Amino acid sequence: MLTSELRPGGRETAPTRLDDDDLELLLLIRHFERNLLDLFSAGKLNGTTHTCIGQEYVPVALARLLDDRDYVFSNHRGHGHYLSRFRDPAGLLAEIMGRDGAVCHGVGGSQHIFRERFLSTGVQGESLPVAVGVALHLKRHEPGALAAVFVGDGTWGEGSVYEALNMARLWQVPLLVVVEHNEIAQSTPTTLQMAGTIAARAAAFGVEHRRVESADVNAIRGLVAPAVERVRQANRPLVLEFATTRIGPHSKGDDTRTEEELRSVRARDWYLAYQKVFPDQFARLDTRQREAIERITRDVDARTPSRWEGSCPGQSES
Amino acid sequence: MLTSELRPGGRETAPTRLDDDDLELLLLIRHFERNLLDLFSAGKLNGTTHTCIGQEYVPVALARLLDDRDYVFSNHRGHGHYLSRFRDPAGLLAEIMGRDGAVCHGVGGSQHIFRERFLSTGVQGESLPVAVGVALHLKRHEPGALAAVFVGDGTWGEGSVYEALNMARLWQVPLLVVVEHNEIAQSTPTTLQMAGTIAARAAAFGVEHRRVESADVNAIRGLVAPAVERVRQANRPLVLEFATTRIGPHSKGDDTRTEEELRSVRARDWYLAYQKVFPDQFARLDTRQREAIERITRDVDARTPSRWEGSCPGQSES
Amino acid sequence: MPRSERIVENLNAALHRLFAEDELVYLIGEDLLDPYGGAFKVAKGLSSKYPDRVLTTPLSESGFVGVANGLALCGNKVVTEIMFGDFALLSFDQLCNFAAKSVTMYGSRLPLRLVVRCPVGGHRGYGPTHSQSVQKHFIGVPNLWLYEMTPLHDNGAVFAEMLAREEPCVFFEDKTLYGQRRWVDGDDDVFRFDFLGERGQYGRATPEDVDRPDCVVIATGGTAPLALEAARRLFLESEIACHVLVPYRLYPFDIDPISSLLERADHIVVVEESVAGGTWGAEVAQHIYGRLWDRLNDRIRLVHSAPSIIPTAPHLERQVLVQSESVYATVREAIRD
Amino acid sequence: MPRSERIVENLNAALHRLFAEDELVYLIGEDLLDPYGGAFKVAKGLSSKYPDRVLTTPLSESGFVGVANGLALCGNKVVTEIMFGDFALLSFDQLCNFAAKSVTMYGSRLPLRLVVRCPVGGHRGYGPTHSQSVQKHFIGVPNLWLYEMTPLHDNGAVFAEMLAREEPCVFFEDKTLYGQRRWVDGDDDVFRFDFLGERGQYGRATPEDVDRPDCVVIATGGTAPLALEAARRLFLESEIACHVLVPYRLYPFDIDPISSLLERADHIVVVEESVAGGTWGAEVAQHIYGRLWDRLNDRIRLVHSAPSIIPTAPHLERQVLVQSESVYATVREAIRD
Ligand SMILES: Cc1ncc(C[n+]2csc(CCOP(=O)(O)OP(=O)(O)O)c2C)c(N)n1
Ligand SMILES: Cc1ncc(C[n+]2csc(CCOP(=O)(O)OP(=O)(O)O)c2C)c(N)n1
Ligand SMILES: [Mg+2]
Ligand SMILES: [Mg+2]
Repeated sequence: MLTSELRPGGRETAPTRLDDDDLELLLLIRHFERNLLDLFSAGKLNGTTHTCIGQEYVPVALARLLDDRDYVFSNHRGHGHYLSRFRDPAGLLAEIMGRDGAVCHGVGGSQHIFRERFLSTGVQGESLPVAVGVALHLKRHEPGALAAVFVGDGTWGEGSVYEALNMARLWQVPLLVVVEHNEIAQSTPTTLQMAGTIAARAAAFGVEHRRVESADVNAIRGLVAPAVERVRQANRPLVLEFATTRIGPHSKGDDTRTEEELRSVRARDWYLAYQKVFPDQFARLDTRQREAIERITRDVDARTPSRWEGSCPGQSES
Repeated sequence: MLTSELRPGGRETAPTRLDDDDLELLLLIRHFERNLLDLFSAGKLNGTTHTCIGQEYVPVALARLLDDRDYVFSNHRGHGHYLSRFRDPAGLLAEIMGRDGAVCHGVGGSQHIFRERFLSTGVQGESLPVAVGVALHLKRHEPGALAAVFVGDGTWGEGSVYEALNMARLWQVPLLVVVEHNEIAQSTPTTLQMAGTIAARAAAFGVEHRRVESADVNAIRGLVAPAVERVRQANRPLVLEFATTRIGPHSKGDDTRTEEELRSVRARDWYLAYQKVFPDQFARLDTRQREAIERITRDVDARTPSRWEGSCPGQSES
Repeated sequence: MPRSERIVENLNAALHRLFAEDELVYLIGEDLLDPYGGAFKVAKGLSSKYPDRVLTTPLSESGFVGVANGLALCGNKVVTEIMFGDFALLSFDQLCNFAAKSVTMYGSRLPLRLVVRCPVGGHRGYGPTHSQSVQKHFIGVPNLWLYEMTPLHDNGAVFAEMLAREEPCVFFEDKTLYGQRRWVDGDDDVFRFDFLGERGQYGRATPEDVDRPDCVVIATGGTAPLALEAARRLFLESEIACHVLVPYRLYPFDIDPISSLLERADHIVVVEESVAGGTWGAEVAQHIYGRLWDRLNDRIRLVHSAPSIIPTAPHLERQVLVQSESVYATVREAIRD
Repeated sequence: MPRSERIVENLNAALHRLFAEDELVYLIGEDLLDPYGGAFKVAKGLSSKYPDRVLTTPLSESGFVGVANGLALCGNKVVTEIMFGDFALLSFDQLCNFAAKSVTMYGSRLPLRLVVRCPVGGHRGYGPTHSQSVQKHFIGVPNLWLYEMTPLHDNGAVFAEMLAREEPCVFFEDKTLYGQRRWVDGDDDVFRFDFLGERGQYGRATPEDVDRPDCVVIATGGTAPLALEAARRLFLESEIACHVLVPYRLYPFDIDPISSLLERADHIVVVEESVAGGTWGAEVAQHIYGRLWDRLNDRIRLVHSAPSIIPTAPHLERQVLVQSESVYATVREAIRD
C-alpha cells in the first residue's frame, strides 16, 4: 500500500515527554516568532513575515531525521525550518531586521534564505522541480542523502508540484516532500482550493505517501523514520503530510478566520499541551528561551545595518 | 467508484457493423491524412502536420455524443477531431495548403484551427484551463452543454493539466477530458514520461475516469454515453481515456519505433478489421472516400493562395 | 495637494462600477473573497455583492489565467488579479501564446475582453521575488496591450477602455500608489495638472505658465510621484521647469499627443522602476528618436533602478530602487551637459 | 563561400566535446534519446555515449528547467533544450525567479552553470506558436545572459564561455541556421570574414578593403544570412559598402569592440526577426545613442518583422517575417534620406 495514515499519538492524546533539547527548540521557534510579531507591531520590522506558530513541531520532529548532507528547501513560512536546522536565531533575526551578521546580509529577508544546503524562496511550488534535480544529483554522487521540500497544502494548486512528482518517480530519486497541511492558504480554506486529497495526488504518480495526525514529536519520529530511511536507501520519493494548524495570522494581522475557528485552532496548540503535562520542565525552558530571544533581539537591534557587497553590482560586464 | 475500465468490444474482438455514415467518416479521416503524407512526400506541403492514423475512431465515436453547443478543444493531432465535427475536408485541406477557402485563411495551419466552438492550438496542455473557463460559462448560461478537450498521454506531463483538473472539480463544471493514450509522445514511450496512471491522476482530484479499451465505434458509444450525459446533467468533470495506437509517424517521417513495434501497432488498425469483417460495405465506402479526397485535393490544389485581411495588421493604433 | 480619494479606493470603486453595470464582468484570482478582499484589498466588497462572479482560485497562476481566457472566449469581460506581478511570469504562456495570439492567429478577429492586473514594484520590503517591475517582459507581443495605473487617471475610464478594446490587456499597479491620494482638482502649490490627448492619454504636471519646458520627464504611473517630487525641487531650487508626463497606456507607445511638446523641450528624461535592459523606457526612447530625430537637442536619458535584484532590507532596497534623487540628478546632468 | 560543416553539426560537435571533457555536463529536455536525438537533431549521439547524463523528460517545460536548476545548484553544468523557444515562456518563472535571482539574492554569490537552449524563428511554416523570436522577453533580467548562435562563431567556444560565466544563460538558435554551412575559412567572392573584440565577440563580413563603411548592419545570428545577402546586393549593384556585424552575445550588449567602427559609419541598421516592441534592436540602439550621440550622422534604423503573429502558410509567413529585401530597403532608405 502506498498511502497510510499514521495516527498513534494523535492531536487529542497527551504528548510524551521530550528531552530538553527538543522542547527547547520548539520554544525557541515559538518565542522567536512571537517576538517577530511584536517587533512588527512596534514598527521595528518592515516588509512581510510568515510565522509558523502552531506548526513548529513539524520541523523539530524531522530535524533529527535529517542530516547535513541533505538539502532542505523551505518556503515563505520557513523560520521553523531554518532554526531547526541551524539553531541560529541571531543570524535569522539579523536577516529579518537587516542587521550586521544577517545570514544573507539582509538581501533575502524572511523568505529568501540560503545557507549551506538550506534554501528558501517566496514563489510557491518553484522549489519542487529544483529539489528533484538536487535529489537526482545526490542519488548519483552522495547515495544516502536526500532532498527535502517543505510545502503547504495550498501550494498543491501549482502545476509544478505535479511535474516534479512525475519526474521524481520516473527517475526514482530521494525526494522527501513534507506537506504542512494546515487547512488554509493565506485566507482561503483548503475546501475552496483543493479537490481530492494529497494522499491521492501522491498515489497518482506512484509516489509513497504518509499522513501524520500526531503532534507528538517523539511519536512522529518513530512513525516516520522508517519511511524516511526508505527514501534514502531505496531512492523512493515520499510525500509526508502533516495534519497541522496555523495558529497565527498568514503574515501579520491578516487573519480573517472567525473567533470560533481561531479558538478551535488555538486549543490544539502543542504549547498548551506540553505546558499542562510537563509544567516544570516547560516553565524552566520556556523562560530560558523567552529570555534568550529577548537578549538576542536587544543585541541584534543594536547592530549596524547589514552590508552587501553587491549592493549595486550590475552584471559584471565582460 | 470513480474509475473503471470499459472492456467490452476490446481491441481483439471483431468490430460490430457501422452505419455507412460512421464508416464513411472513419475512412474520410484516414484518406485525408494518408493524402497529407503523400503531399508532404511530394513536396507540396511545408511546415509540419500530425496525423491521427489509427486513432480516427475516437473522435468518430464521440461525434454523435457531442452537439453544436459543446466546445471542443483540439490539439496538434487534430484533423480527426475537426473532420468529425464539421466534415469539411476541403476547408481543412485548404488551410493546410494555404489555399482559398481555408477555414482560417491559412494563418493557423494544421495546428491552429478555430471554427464556431472548435479551437485547437499547438501548445500542449494550454487548452485545459481554458476549457475549464468555458465549462464554467456553459454551466451558468447554457446548462447541458459541455467543454471537451482532446489531449495525448504525453501532455499529462504538463502542470496545467492538474491546475485545470483541480479547478474543474472544485467548481463542478461540465468538462470532458478525452485522452488519446497511444503510449507514445513524439519519440518518447509512455513508460519514460508517465509515472502512475491516468486513472489515478483523475482520482487524485476526485474527478471521474473511464478507460476505454475498445476500438469499436458502436461499443464505445454505448459504454461512454451515460458518463458523458452525467457530465452534462450533473456538471461532473470526466476523464475519458482511450487506449489507442498511433500508426503513423509523429509528424512526417520521424518514426523511430522498431519494425516490430510498428508491426504490432499496425496489426491493431481498425481499418484492417472493418475491411476484413465487412468487405463489401468497406470496399464501397473506401473507394468513395479515396476518390472524394483525390477530387478535393485536385480542386484545392488548383485554387489561388489564401488571403488574409490582417496579413500585415499591426496593432490598430488608437 | 487637495484632499482626494486614495488610489486603491478609486480602483476598487472602478471594479464595483464595472460589476454593477455589466453582468458579464468577472474577477478571478487568489484570496479574493471578503473579508480578505485580495492581498491589496482591491477586491473589497465585490465577492459579497457578486458571489457568482468573483472566483477565488487555488494557487494556480497559469491555470487561472487560462480559466480567464476561457471565460473571455465565451464573451465575458474578465479581470484577473495576479497577487504579485512577479508571478505573472508563471502565466506567460497563457497570456502570450493563448490570449494574445488567439485574437488573430485563427485568420479572423476573435475578440477577447481580458485585463490581467499585476501589482508591481518595490519600496515595501517584500524582497526579490515580490517586488519586480515586470512590465518590460510583456512589451512587444502583438495584440497584448500594456497599461499602468497612475495617480492622475480615473481607473474606471481606463478599465472601460481596456475592455472595449476586445484584446487582452495587462494592467500594472505600482503597490506604492495604492495608499496614496489621487492628483485631482486642478492644482497643488507648484503644479497644475492637466491631460494631453483626445482621451487624456497623458496626465501632465506643469509649473504654472511654463509652455516651453526645460525638460520633459515621462514617467510610468508608479514612478510619477518620484518624478513629481524631483520636478518640484528643481523648480523651487532653480526654476528649472519640467513637464511631468504620465501615460496610462505603456504599450503600444502613443507619441502623437505629446510630440509637439517633446519638440519644444530642451531635454527628455524617461523614468521607470525596472532595471535597465529591454525596458519600456528604451522603447519610448526608440519611438522619440525615430520621430523627432531632427529636432532633438540632446540624447534621451533613461532613469532606472540599479542593475540588481531587489534586496529585502529597507536600507539595501533604497540603494537599488529608483528614487526621486535619481530623477533629480538626471535632469540636472542633462541641463549641465 | 567555401564548403564547411553545417551549423547543426558544429553545435552537435560542441556538445559532444563538452560531454567528453567534463563529467559534470548534463543535457536535459524532451525527446533527446537516440535515434531521435531531439526535434532538431542537435543531441544526436549523446544519449548513446552518455546515457546517464542525457535526461529525456516528460512534457514539463517548467519542471525540467527546475530540475536543471537543481542540478546546477549542485555544481553540475547543465544544458537544457526547450524544443521550441515559444515554450520557454512556460519556464519563465524558473529562469527568472529562480535561476537568475539565486545568483545574487541570497546576499553572496551562488554560481549556477546553466544554458537553456531555445530554437527560435520562423520561415519553416510551423505556425504562430512554434515560430516566435522570444529573445526580447528575456532581456534585462539581472544575471541572466542572452546568447545567440551565429553562422560565424564556433559553438564550442561559445558554450565554454557561457558555462564559465557561472550564471544562467539562454542560447537562442535560429532554426533556419541548423542546415546552413558556417562562414569560415576567410572569404567568399565578395566578403571577407573576420572578428572584432578580444574574444571575437563580433563576427564581421566586409567587402574587401572597405574601412569606412557606408552602413554598419548589426544583425542577430538568425538574421545574419539575410543581412549578408542584402549587403551583397547593395555592394554589387551600387558599391554601397556595408559591414555586417554579428554578435554571439545579445545581452548585456557590449558596445566596446565596435564603437570605433560605429563612429566611422554613415548609417547604422539593426536587424532582428522579432516584431517591434521592447526588442533587442531597441536595446542596441539605446546603447549606441547613449554612447555615440555626438558622433551620429543619422538615426539608427531597426528592421523587424511586421507587427503580427506569424502565420503558417508560406506565402503569408513571407509577408510577415523579415526578409533580405527589408534589410536592403532600409539601408537604401537610410542612404537616400
Ligand atoms: C506562486 C505564488 N503564488 C502566490 C503566492 C502568495 N502566497 C504566499 S503564501 C500563500 C499561501 C500558501 O498556502 P500554503 O501552501 O497552504 O502554505 P501556508 O501559508 O498555509 O503555510 C500565497 C497564496 C506566492 N508566494 N507564490
Ligand atoms: C508545451 C509543449 N511542449 C512540447 C511540444 C512539442 N510536442 C508536440 S506533440 C508532442 C508529444 C505529445 O504527446 P501526446 O500528448 O502523447 O500526444 P500524441 O502526439 O501522442 O497524440 C510534443 C512533445 C508542444 N507542442 N507543446
Ligand atoms: Mg496551508
Ligand atoms: Mg501520445
